[in-house]
Amino acid sequence: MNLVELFNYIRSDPLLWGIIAATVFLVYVFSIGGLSIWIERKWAGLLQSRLGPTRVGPFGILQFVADLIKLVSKEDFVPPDGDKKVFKLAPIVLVSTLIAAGSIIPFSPSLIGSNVNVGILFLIAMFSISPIAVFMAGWGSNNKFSLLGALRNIGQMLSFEIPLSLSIVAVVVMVGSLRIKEIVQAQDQIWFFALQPLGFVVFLLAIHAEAGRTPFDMQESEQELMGGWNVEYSGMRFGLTMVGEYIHLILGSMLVVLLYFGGWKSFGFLPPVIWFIIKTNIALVILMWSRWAIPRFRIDQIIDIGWKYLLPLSILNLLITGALVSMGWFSWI
Amino acid sequence: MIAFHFLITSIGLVLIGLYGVITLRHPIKILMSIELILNAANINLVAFSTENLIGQGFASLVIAISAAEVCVGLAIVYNLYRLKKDIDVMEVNALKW
Amino acid sequence: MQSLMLIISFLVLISALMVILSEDMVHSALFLIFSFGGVGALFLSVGAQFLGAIQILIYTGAVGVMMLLMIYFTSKEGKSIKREGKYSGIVLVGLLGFLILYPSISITREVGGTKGLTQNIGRLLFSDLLIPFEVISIVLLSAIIGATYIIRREDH
Amino acid sequence: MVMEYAWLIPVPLFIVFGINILLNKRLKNRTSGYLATGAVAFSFILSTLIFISSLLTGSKFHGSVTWFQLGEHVIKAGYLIDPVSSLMLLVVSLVSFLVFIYSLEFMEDDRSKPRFFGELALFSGSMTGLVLADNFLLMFIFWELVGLCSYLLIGFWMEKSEAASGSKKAFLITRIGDILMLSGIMLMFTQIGSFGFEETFNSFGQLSGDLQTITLLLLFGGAVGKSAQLPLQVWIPDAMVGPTPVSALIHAATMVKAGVYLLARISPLLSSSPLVTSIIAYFGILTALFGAYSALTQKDIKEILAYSTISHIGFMVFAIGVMGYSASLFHLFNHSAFKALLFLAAGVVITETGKHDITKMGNFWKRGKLVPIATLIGCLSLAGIPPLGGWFSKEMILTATMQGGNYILVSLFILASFLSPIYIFRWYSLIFSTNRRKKVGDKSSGYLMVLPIVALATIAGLAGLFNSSFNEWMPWSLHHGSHAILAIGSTLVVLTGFTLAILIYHLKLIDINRIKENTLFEILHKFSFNALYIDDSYTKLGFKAFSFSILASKFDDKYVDGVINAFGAFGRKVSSKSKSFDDIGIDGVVNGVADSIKFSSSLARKIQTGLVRDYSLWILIGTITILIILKISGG
Repeated sequence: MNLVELFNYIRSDPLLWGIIAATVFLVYVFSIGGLSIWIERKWAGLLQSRLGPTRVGPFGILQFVADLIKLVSKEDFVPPDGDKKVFKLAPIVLVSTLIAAGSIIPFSPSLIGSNVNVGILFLIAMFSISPIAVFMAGWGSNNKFSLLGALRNIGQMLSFEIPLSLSIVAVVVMVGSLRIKEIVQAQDQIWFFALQPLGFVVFLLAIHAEAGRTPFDMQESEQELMGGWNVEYSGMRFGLTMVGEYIHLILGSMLVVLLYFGGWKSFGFLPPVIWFIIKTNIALVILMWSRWAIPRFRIDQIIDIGWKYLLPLSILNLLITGALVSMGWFSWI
Repeated sequence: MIAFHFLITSIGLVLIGLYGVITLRHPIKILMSIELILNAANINLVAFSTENLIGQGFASLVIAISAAEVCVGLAIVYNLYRLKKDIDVMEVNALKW
Repeated sequence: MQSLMLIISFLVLISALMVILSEDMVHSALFLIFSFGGVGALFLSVGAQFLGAIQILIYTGAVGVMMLLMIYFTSKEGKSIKREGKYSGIVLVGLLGFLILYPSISITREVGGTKGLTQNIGRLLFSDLLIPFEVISIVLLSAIIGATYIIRREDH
Repeated sequence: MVMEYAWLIPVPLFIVFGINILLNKRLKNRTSGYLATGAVAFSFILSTLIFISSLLTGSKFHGSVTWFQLGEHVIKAGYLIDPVSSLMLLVVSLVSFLVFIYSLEFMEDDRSKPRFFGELALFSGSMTGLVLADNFLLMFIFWELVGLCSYLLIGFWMEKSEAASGSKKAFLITRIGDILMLSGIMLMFTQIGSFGFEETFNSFGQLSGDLQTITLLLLFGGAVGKSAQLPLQVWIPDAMVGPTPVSALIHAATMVKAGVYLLARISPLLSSSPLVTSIIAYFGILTALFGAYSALTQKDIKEILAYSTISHIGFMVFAIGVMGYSASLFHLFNHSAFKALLFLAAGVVITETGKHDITKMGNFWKRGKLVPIATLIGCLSLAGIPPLGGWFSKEMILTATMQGGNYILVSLFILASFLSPIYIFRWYSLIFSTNRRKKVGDKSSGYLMVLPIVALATIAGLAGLFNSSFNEWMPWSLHHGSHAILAIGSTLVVLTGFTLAILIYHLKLIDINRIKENTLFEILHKFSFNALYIDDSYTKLGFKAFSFSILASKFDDKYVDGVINAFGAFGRKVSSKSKSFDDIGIDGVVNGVADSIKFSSSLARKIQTGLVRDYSLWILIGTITILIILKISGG
């Protein structure tokens, strides 16, 4: 069996192919995740007129490796009064569902883990599991701050999942397919952020809140919850929770690119994959920006934003899109 | 794929759910058991919709209904908890309190 | 695929059993969520992709989370009250199981075969099942209103 | 063509309803009224244009779109403009318009004005929708909406218990008719496969005779409920607790006219069934007699008008029963004008005096002449005094009756029209007559309340001029003038009644109390005052006899107790002979029976825990049992 045959065999088995895609995604995410920690710190330094990490490697780019080594070598502490099994399982559930969600992301027309028919619906479904993982972490820690952080996380996720889904549905209605690949291909002539400005704004805010980034990071607000639902974690488990958050963020910025900025659609001179990664990173940096630019909201304000503003706006957006689609305005897509 | 193992799964879920409904005393657990029964029904609906998709359509309706049921059921449980603190379905046999 | 699905069914049944047997409410809710996910995988294995995704989205994402929240709110100590009538229940349920399992052994038809794609389900819901669909939307609305009405605080 | 835009008529009203209900408290009270009035003004103008264009061209218009598909049946929704519907549109929107203007002032101090105007707008909107509908299903939907609105509006002051119960009564009783009508429509749909009027009219003849009769009777049942015909008239007097503009709207434009409109709509079907038409005629004339008779002695200012409405709707239904469709519609038109007028005038009286009992009123003539004169015109028209509209329409009905040649109906009709001037002039004299020295209130009503009354008086006064052109314009022609003697005779009868009423109530030349002393008249008076005791007997029959527990307790008291007492007596006799036998034997048996029942019931009671959980256990056990039985029996 030569390599081509092996590849074709793997390609023909959805299960194996999915596993491989997830692994590739995992590797990608770990590297980009590490990189994005560095980017974030540098970016934050830039915004706050300081240098950020400088010691390890050129421009401190290897800082995350040092962090990783530190995390791995730390004691794996499990709170003795907590629910140990649940506590240990939580980061795994969190990361594995998000990795599974990542397996359907198309990096280029040919580089897709699994081009499933339900596409983006699957992604939303996988996103919806992460509150459970967070609850498990908070509950298992047997720490009231963890639990409060977890509850806030759940409340926030539940309130922002609906506007998020509805703004995605508006795009889906326009394209007529749930497959992310087809959504990207539909953006041949024009990127959707121009056709869906309202939906884009709602989506951006909602994905922000979903990923739990400042200004929506009530779940881990250091000043009152000492770090939130993952406060009891240490060592590699803490690393996993952080990775989970970063995957969430990266998936979010990927979605922004895929749904509204033409995915891998390029201007020519570079291969589509590179374009996609570049765009994702730009989106990532923009998402990170708000952490240093905008102060944190109160939890009730966050919930208000979700239910009283984003939800009606997303419904309005969906209605408008539906009306325009039924009038045939987007038949050229 | 052979129908049998779907049948076994759904029968198993029904039996477990029924056992839970008749033996458990915590209302949330009873709700969980009911969910198991609904899931069992869904498995059959989905697995046997071989000629057309009506079964799958109905299964999606069942999912919607069960979401509504859980929503109302948990609200009632919460109210119960506020009123009695001690939730045990054996104590809740008055129609109105 | 077949063997994988057998394993998943087995896990679903085991975790369903654990839902009933587990003393810890949170554990049983987590087992419940796991069995929901397993059922979703079963759906996917017969080609019901839409239902699989919806199962995970609604059951694990919404129902499971609501269960967890309510367990947190109502039973802080997380322990459930003991079962009663364990053995007679087993006898009764076992009897019923025997009675329905017995005729279903002889069923040998194939399952799956139709593609439960989102488009097809959508067409179905808006044509043949239109009236149930609309009715259910009203049911959902009234459930939301009913739940908020039930759960509201009198003193506010 | 203005007719193509007819579907726009109800739209602004529905929009206003939505705005008023959704923005309820945020809307300024005044704004809500102006919004609703603006919407109804739009409807009124559009209806007038449609009416004029229909009058000039005599053409019909039918627009429809596919509504939904049910199996192989394509259900269409659309609107139909022909002389009948354009006339009804005009009547509805005109009366609504005036009533809305009137309500602006009448409801000025009410807190929940937005709700009132919203519901009022929905009421008018649904009625215009009902009129526009081109098929039975759409009509039924609007029909139900009209019922709902009447429920909401009668119970508008829901803090009052009688308002709440009155609205419930109206809703429930009209529901009886609605169910009959729905079953009629469904019966027709199963046979014909279409709801549309035109298709139905075309293929109705293919049905078997019995089926035709049943269907028509069911549809008539709907009209009976909605139009408050005998025996479902009992909700109307109780509906008087609603605000007066609502009563005006219910009686003049919307609710009760719907039944007559339905009958006029299905007139092509009715013509084919002489049995049904004669039933309708008898029902109508009996209702007319009943209403007029009951109106004679009422004391509530609005209830008299309510019974009068029952009577006049009876006339209209009767006219349809004798195939005088155009007469019926002309009477409907006149009735809308004068009844709205009288109700609005009653509203003025009620606001100014704060009283409802007309025996405590009087001297109202002093309060400015405009309202009394306008009311007088309305009363004259109602009484059927020439040359006002009411006279012409009654003559048309009479002509139609004569063509039928049934002299029982003719005489009943003349009797009923003899009674109308009496009750209405009793009403008028007791309120307005200067011979009654009563104090009048010091509140006065503004021009917004007076203007609609004057406008309606003008219409009621001039309506008679159009009787012949009306007759020609309607799709059914009625041959005139072959019964001049009878016409004069009936007019004389009406004038006699009029004179009698004036003599008794205004000039007081005949003492009413002396008449009352006569036993016969006393009984008649009692029956009239209690509306033939129909309502009371419904209450007694309907709510007591059908209550199973009361029946059971009566049975228990009379028969079971009787048997037991008999046993007791027997036991006493036996015990007097042999006490010891009694102690051991009879008591033992009795106690034994009691104990065994106690024991078995205590066993049975254990099943009834009230826990769903236990019931599910029993369900499980039952399922297992059934399955075992099936297995054993080889199923």
